[in-house]
Amino acid sequence: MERGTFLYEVWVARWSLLSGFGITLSASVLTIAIATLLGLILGIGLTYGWRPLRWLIRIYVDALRGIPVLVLILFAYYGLALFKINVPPFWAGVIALAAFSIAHIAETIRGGIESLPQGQTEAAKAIGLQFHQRLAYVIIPLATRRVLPPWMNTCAEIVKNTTLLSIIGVVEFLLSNQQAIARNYLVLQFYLFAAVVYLLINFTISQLGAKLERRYAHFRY
Amino acid sequence: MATSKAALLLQARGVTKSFGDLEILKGIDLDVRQGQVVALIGASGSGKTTFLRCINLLEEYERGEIRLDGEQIGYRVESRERRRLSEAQVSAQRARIGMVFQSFNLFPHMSAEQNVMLGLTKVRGKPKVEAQEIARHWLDRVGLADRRDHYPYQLSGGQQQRVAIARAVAMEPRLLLFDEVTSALDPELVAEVLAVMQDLARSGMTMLLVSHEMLFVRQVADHVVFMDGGVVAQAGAPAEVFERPATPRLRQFLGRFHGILTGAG
Amino acid sequence: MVRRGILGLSAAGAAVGGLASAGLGLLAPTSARAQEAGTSRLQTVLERGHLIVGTGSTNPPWHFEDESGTLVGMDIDMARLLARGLFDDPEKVEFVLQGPDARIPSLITEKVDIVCQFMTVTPGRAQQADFTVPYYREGVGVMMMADGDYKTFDDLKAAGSDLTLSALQNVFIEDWAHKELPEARVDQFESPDAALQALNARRVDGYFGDQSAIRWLMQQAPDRYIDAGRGWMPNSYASAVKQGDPIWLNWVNTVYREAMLGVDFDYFAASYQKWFGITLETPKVGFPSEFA
Amino acid sequence: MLNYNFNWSVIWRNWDAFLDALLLGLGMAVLSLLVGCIIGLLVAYARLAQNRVLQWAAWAYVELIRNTPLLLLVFMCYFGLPELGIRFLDKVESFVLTLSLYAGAYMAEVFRAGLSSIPRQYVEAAKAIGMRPWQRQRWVVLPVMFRITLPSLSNNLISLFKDTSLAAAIAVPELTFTARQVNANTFRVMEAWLTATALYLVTCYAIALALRAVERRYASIR
Repeated sequence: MERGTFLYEVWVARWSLLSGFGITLSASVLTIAIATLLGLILGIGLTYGWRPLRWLIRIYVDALRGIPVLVLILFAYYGLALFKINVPPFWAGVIALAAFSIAHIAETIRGGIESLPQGQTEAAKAIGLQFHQRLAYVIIPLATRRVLPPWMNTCAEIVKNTTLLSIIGVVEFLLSNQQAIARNYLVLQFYLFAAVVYLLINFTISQLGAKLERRYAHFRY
Repeated sequence: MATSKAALLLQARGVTKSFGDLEILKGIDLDVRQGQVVALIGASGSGKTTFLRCINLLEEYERGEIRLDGEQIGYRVESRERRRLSEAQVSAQRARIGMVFQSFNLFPHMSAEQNVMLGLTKVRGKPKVEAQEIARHWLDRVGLADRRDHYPYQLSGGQQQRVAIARAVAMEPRLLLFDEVTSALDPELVAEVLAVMQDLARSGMTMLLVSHEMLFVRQVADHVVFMDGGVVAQAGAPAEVFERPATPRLRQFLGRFHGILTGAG
Repeated sequence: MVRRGILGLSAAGAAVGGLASAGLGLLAPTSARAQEAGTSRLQTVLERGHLIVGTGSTNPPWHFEDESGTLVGMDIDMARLLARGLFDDPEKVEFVLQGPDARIPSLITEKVDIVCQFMTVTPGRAQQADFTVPYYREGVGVMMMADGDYKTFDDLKAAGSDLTLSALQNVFIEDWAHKELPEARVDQFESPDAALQALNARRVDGYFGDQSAIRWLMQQAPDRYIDAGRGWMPNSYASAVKQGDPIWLNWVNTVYREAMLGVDFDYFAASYQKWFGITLETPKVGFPSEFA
Repeated sequence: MLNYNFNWSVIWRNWDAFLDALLLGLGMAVLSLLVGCIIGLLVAYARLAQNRVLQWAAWAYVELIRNTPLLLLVFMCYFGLPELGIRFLDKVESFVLTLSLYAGAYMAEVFRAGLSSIPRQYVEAAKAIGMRPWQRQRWVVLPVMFRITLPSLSNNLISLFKDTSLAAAIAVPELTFTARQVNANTFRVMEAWLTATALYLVTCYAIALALRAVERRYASIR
């Protein structure tokens, strides 16, 4: 391989690209995990919560969905420092991404639960299940099927949004590509390379989603 | 009313139609003369609606021909090969045939008046003022003068169907097709629609209708066609078809309406 | 030793703590304070056994990662010089990577002992932190593509308002550009990479930045760029420490001064050669030049 | 708890810059939505077309764009297009182009769903009064689809407006850029970001309200 060709430059930058890829993946996985867990809790709170709690969550959800993720990331990075919270850029990014995605997932969960036919809940009540039992055995399993497609969408969005971390200097996959470009000026090649990699990640997610959906396909009502 | 001496308006010969392997129409022959009211009756699945839709080219048919005023609908034969007409030609032919649907199919984004005006302005190319005048005339005629600015969702089923009839009639079609136009209506709304149809029939409009309202058919139709299994099983004047059914199938079919027919007839 | 908040694992604990404290009190500083009240930072650092330095990682030749991923550059050399002076071991430094805006806050909140991060000395900043003696005199300049429309500084001047420059976002950057090119438009980017990309993509006519950076870039790709050959807006780069600790400040100043003029001159001169391509003249013997 | 003294005079001094930035962001979002709608409509029809090649090309466009990070697309357009000799777009135009292509992919999906959800009967009714194919699309299918898709249209406008924040990465002076600029110039971190955030929130809310009024106006489909 000759110096200056695309493949050679990828080889030279392999460790940096791999580490960028690792950071993209870890940021995505962490964000998805945090956002799913807290989003689920907020979503249930949004549906069944005590009224003032519901309002509070509603305000959070609506506000977060009205602010660009980039602004949230910059805010987390610059703003949290003022509270003397020592947040390195990576975690500032994850916190901001998660805060944003929580709002989306909470809204998805609420939609999923509210779309369930009343009869299901009533039937569960009729056989004497308590609230947490109804939630665990009836509502969540049934809502899962409804929620799965939008949840997979949110996951793909999260992966795409991790590129914004590059703006606060986290060397995730996009920035590792840009660093390579800064060395070798192969602008289009590296950007296309990056696009293909993101495409593959998101394609994997959608395949996984389709698989999960098939597994839950027997929940028809 | 129209007699057999009136000019032949619609002529169908040997119309066949299949959906995949299933042959729905197995060679339909039918004549409709100017001013006639012809009713198609028969069990569901006998091909009545499909045949009606073929006339307006909402369905393609494989063999046979349908002529309106002597002109073949939808196809032309060129060196013995059947070719479909262009969309523009088909559209022009459709404009001469009106159709009223079971599910009304009013355009949901337009008021009653706009629904009626649309074809007049876009297809007939009439100026807006004139189209509006015609629309108002027909809405008035179907008893909806006060509803012309209402949107479909603001109208009852019977009112919607009357607007749909006005929309079809306003185009001054040579022939008006009615496809089970009262089937989707609540019983108490059926009468208002039938009344409008009867009014049209009296005014000399040529009509071909598929209906399960046997009493109405018997009173209004000049000619009744009983379809069974994709063929015309019996046809004739209402009195003849209803009182002297030739086949057990027709007897059986009419038996279901026995109460109504004898009760009123 | 580099502490950074990237590949999660080591930072995971800290961040979970950060999350928890964010939820609880919004204050509790998560890293141990670098200094006990009443004593000098010098004492604290010696007791701790390593120096904590705030710096960046994306600005060659000052602080950046080389191809093997090691943090290198002029600022890094200065920090290692301090570690050597403290512990006789240049490796006993912990680098805290931070953005330029974090330089003063991290000193105020005592997250770091000293900032070595191409810091321009200004009277305003001097009110919030104590600067050491400067170790570089910077100026700004313009770099163009070798095959671009503009070849000389006069071309740039003649272009007037048609000229667009890219620059790293900074407080004074537009004013500084306008001192010599009053009509030029300045597109400000968040990262130096992006600013340089804009030039590479010929989105802008010139890259407006520190002469040190321009010199470095020209060394890296000699045929690609040309230097407009004009420098202006002198400004001094120095390190900074928290205000009110004369012992610590004086110690750092001593090390820096002796690097430039005394016992550590060879180390300092080697760094200058390496990062700026500048060969320093050996200080004359006899009367100390700083008082000359 | 928070040892930070707010000083809002910085914001008032830069108020014009914030308003200009807001208008620029809104302008870019609206323009991108309009262009995106045109692209989306063409692509949606292509996806529903009989022609296999057309179908496939439309599918590929939608999937490629939707699965690639917007920031990457922004950089590709801004830094990459000049490599291909396309130099006549400035930074704002290049961003609007990117955002339009992005919006196009999302609108294509919205329109495709809208078109497929229009009951066949409306088209038949239009056929029955003799309307030609393009007349049926123009007077029946498109107006109905427009009303069906109106809510997604407003959601997309809000998303696009938020996405204009990425233009800051290529030095377009929109809200995020301005906030960062004010922040860099004055070190008033909180004031700058709170102002930007509030402006984003209020604008998104205003867009939602305005479009909800439009939806009510066109609410003839129930």
